[in-house]
Amino acid sequence: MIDFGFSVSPSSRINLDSVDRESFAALAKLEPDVLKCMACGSCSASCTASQFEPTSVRRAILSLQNGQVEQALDLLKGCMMCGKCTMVCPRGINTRHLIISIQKIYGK
Amino acid sequence: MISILISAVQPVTPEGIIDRYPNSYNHFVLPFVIGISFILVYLLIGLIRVLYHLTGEDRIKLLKSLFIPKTALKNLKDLFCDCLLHTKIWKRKPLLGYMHSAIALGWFLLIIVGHLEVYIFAPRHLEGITEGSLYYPIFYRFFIWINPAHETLRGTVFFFIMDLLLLYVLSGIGLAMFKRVRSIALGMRHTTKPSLADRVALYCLWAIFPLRLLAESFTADLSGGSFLTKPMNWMFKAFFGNELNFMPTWWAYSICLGLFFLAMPFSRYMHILTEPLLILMRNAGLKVRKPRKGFAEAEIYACSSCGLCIDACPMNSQKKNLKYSSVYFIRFLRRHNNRRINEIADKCLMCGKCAAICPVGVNSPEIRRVQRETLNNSINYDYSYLDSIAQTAKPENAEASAEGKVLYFAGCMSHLTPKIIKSVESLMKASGTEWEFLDKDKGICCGRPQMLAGKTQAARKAIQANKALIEASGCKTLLLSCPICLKVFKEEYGLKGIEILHYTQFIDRLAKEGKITLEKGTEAIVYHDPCELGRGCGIYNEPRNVLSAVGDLKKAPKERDESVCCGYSLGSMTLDEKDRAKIAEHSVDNLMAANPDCIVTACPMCYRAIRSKSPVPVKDFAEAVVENIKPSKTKK
Amino acid sequence: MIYEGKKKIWADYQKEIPEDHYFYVRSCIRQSFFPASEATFLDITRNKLGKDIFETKHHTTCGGIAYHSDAIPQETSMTIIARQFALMKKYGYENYVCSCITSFGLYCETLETWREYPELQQKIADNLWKSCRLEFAKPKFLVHASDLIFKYRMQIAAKSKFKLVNQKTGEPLRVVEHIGCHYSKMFPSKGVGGAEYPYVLVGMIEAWGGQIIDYPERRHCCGFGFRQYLIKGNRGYSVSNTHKKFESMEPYKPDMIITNCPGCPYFLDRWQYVIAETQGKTYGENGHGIPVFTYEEVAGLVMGYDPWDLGLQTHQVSVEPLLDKMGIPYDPAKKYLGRNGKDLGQPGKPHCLK
Amino acid sequence: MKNNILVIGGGPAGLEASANLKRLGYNVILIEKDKQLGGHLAKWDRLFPDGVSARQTLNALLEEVSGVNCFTETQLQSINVLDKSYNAILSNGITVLADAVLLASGFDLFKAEKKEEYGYGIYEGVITNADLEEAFREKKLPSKQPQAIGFVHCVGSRDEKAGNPACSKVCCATAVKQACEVKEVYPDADVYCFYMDLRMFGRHYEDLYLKAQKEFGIRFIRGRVSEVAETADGRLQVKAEDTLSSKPLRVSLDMLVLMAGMRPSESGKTVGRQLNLTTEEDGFFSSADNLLEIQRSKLPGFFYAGACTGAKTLPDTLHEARSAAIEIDRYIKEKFSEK
Repeated sequence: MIDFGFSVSPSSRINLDSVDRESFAALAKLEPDVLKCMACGSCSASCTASQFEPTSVRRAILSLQNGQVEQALDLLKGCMMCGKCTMVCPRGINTRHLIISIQKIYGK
Repeated sequence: MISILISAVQPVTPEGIIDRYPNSYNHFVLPFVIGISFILVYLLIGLIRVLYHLTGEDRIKLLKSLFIPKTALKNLKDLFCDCLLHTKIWKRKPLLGYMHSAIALGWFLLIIVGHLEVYIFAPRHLEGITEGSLYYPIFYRFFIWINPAHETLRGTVFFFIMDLLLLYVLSGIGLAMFKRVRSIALGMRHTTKPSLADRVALYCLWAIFPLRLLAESFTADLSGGSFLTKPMNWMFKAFFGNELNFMPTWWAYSICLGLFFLAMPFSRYMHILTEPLLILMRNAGLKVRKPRKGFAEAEIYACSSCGLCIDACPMNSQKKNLKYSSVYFIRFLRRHNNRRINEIADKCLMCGKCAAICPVGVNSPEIRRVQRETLNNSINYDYSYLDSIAQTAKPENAEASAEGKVLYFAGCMSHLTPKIIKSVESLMKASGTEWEFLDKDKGICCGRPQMLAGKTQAARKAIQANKALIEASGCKTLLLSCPICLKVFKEEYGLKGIEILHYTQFIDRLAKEGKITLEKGTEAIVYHDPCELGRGCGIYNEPRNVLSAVGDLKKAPKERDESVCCGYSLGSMTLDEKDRAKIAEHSVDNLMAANPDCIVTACPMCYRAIRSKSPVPVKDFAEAVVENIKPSKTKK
Repeated sequence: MIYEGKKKIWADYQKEIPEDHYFYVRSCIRQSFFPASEATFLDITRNKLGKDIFETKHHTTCGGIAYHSDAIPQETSMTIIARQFALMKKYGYENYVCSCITSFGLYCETLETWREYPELQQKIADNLWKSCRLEFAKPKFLVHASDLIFKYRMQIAAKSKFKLVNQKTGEPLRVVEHIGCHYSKMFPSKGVGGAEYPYVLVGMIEAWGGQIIDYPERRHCCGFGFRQYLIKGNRGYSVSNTHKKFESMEPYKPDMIITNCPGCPYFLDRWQYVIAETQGKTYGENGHGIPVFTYEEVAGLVMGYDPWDLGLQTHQVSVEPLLDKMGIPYDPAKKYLGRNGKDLGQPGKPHCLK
Repeated sequence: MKNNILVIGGGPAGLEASANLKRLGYNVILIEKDKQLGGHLAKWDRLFPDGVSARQTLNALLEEVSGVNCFTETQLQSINVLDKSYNAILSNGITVLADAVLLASGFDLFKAEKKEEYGYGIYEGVITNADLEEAFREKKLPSKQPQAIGFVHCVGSRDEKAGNPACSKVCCATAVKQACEVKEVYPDADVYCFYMDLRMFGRHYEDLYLKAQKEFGIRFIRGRVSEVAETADGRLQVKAEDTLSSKPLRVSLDMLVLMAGMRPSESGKTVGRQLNLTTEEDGFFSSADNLLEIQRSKLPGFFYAGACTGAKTLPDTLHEARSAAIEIDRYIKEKFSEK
């Protein structure tokens, strides 16, 4: 192998063909509310932890739908479970249970 | 107490009392002996199991508590009131209380007095197993022949007492039978479905005392009797003629007793024997550490499956949620049904009402929390962002003037209800209180929501960070507007030298100290007890003191420790929005029964929940107070 | 794939290409890297087909590379272009054919800009007069050299000695066509067949017996992207683009790639070597790469030119397997001999790419 | 004598207006260029938001026009403005002297093949909303279970390059409705909707959206499809940006449904040219006033109803048809009462 000082960089493209559908289906069974998100962002805006650490239920759901599991877990690891997102969610998503369910299904 | 009694009545050797059977044995005692032996061995093993699963620390704590006079006295009182008298049930449902005390106290006294009788009249039979000490006092009336010519006054008194006690028990049994048929008449809407063992034990229990009555009546002319047994004896004689008919009834009596004891460990009636242990452990200050072992096991077996918690549970405003009640949770724990255990553990609102009304005092929400812990505590989290905060917070940097200041911590939820924060701010101004606002810009969660989710480890991290900030502030009073925070601050923070106050307490104190003067309005107010404030921290009176000075305080049908959760508690992990809304409606219905002009509550969560369903204005506690502060003349 | 649907679109994007009399301008890159391609173009059109293609040594670069690399302002490049057009006029031509896609795109852009902003055109005309004393002119027809080969594709087919067919199996060769981005993406109507399904190379392949491959990333850039390559720090981006294209065409097992742009054959060819050396991956058969050709080279092969006269020895990816497939005879010994028969010396062999 | 009213266009607007004008006592002449009445409604299967049958809805409209002079397969040959009325020569040779004319020429669906990058007419699996409705209606959906199906919103709408900067109003709800219907047929398929904004403005539309998410698990991706290509195994490779995560996205589908938007109808344009009717930038006819006189044109006695003045939902179209009837009645009474 020759070092040219540059090389092929990994693609950042989302490939929906390779998303782990089984895990997501298991998640939707455990907490069906995951399907209800309409990406309004209220959760991230009110989040207690997001003042310190990038934390967003909205983006975590999206990441899982896009097959970016690591990113989803990263977006939830700082969650303090305070429940503000549950209170502000206009679709009434049970975000606390959703977060725990995501961590249980996808976490190591 | 019993020993005093015994010493007062010295044993005698009465002449007219003769064992009808020289070796004091008859085959019919066998079922009973088998049953009682089984239950005693089972109890012993169970006790060892429970003690074994306790941590070493807890075991020592338990042992010590037995010798601390204050705890020992409390133990005695609780044992008598809870196990025998059933005062808790009396308070809520007198008829049900009478039923329980009739059976429990009546039976207990029958045993004690029976033994006393044997001790006085046939002391030899208490001397050892070989003398029949296991069964003799129970079947005393069978083995003895009393010469009517020698009947003493003392004997007659005992006959009378024993018949009276039997009648007492029978009245309880009668009520129990009636309850089975018409439970609603005794004030219970829902009751549990008994299992097979429950049924066996139940029917045996029902049969034991009528059979005892029959058996003792058959032998009443030989062994003596009183107003109950004697007339029955005459009647039987008149009908049956042959006095040897009494054998089948004694057999039946013994079999029922034996069966009852055999079925007991597998039935709800195990609570009779477990409750005393639970009382001792609880009074020793033990806590649930594992959901199925040690203290929790004692709680599980102490559950009487009475089902009082079914009606109490706020989730049951919808029929479909009946299955999530504590009684079923405990039942599944006993049966090791893990799927259902987790489902129920996660669903619960943790409002604590079931524990508050439980006659046995089983704190099932705590078991549920620990059950959640077993699954959720190991979930990854990363609060490393809190480290720098905790490190920079240094007590030595605090201003000296801070000591006299009040430190206000609004908490996450209060930040969603700015009205509460605004009201607290106005209150501070009006009362001239010097204060600091800890989480004005960036707040850290108090840790209670993590605890409720079973993420105890994570909670500790948040607690640590907040604790460092509070200690670094130098303030000696911590003021909270959120009861969720209050509970965890009180129980888990260990803030030494810092007084933790909920704003209901603080305002009550300000009013009492004259720092604010309240103006009594004409509004009819009903106060909603937030779960975490009332049942969680025992604060019922302070808010009521203040509110009655502010308006016309009405009573809701269910209030104080029976208050109905608003439904939005962070305790529940899996209740969905629709179910929560239904509970909120139910909670509001209860409050609206008082026909108030406005509802006041003292929790940001309840405030939001009730406001969404209430037909009348809903006010936060501080808001209601601030609206009614008389402007001070001395200040601008 | 519904072929009729494509035909419909092609029918919408017909481009008028005059038969004869062109003023020809070369490409900076091509005359450096593929000089034989332009030579072949002139040989085919002038000598084989007898067309009037005029070329003057006075023409210069169009300034495109400098323009797209932000090195010169637009007005400068426009004045350069105006000079080229003026030369065309001076030599009595009104049809302009350029060898370079970058130039073609820039000419189109410039002509459109002049049409939209006549005052700018006037200014450029003044600049031209001031600087060169040349009379401002615009071509009547502007075509790219590939348009012209497209136009002559049937005439070439009629004179062909070989077809784009696997001699052994009789199957048509599987050909990937790659169109330079600036050919029709900016002005779809200026390209044969439009921007989505350009027909210019497809027409040649079909006429010469090959089978076209429609792979998902066919629209993707070759990876050159001017400053993406010109600045070394960006080259990873450039090669990643190419990598994506090859990954996408791989399942179709293409036999060859045909291009109509100066940069594309260079990058599609050379980056195969870089990908092989950094990723250990090759895309052709048996560890070979996929050979990449200009349209003139393909026309030359079809017409029976000697492969080494077409300059195929300068390719990174070896062309021999394809020549074998098509049944084109070649003398391996002459591969690295110059036109005068002198040994040019042999390049080093890559580690990975055969 | 009854006044003659000429209604051009036999779609929902024309039918509803004719029925109401007839009821008001006018002699209505309805012309329709197609073989059958009903316009696009006749080609649809079910209607959002409740999924009622288009056929039944159309039948209800048709019942009301019995007694109206309907000429199908008839177009307007020429039309002249006379002093007080219009002289129209129809393609069937009949001449109508109309006291008022109502133009209900509706819309044409955007020609999806114009969005070349989507490959309509080139890739097998790419169809339009109308094709899907036809497949539902004729029960001709492919029997082979597709693994994944996509819906592209705003095809030929909100797209200046496609010549229509405006929103076509009905596509979002239609796409969500069709996504649910498709999922009902193929429960195991993954269904994606590529949208830019979800414009679920009407009553029950949002419920439809929630149902699509919660009950049908339809994935909504915020981003316009940029290009479609065919993969080696004959599937469709679709590229878009997931704008909510700012990342390019790729997915392989078996069926891609293009939600073709509304363009002014060609037949309407022909009428417009004859009378020099003004149009707005979007190509639809301009009303006398966009708030108060939507049904009126700048020509006295010439009225509009329905989608000829811009994209409309079916209920909107029917409302306009009724208002147009009232407007025409008012016009006739004012103009001809002094007679």
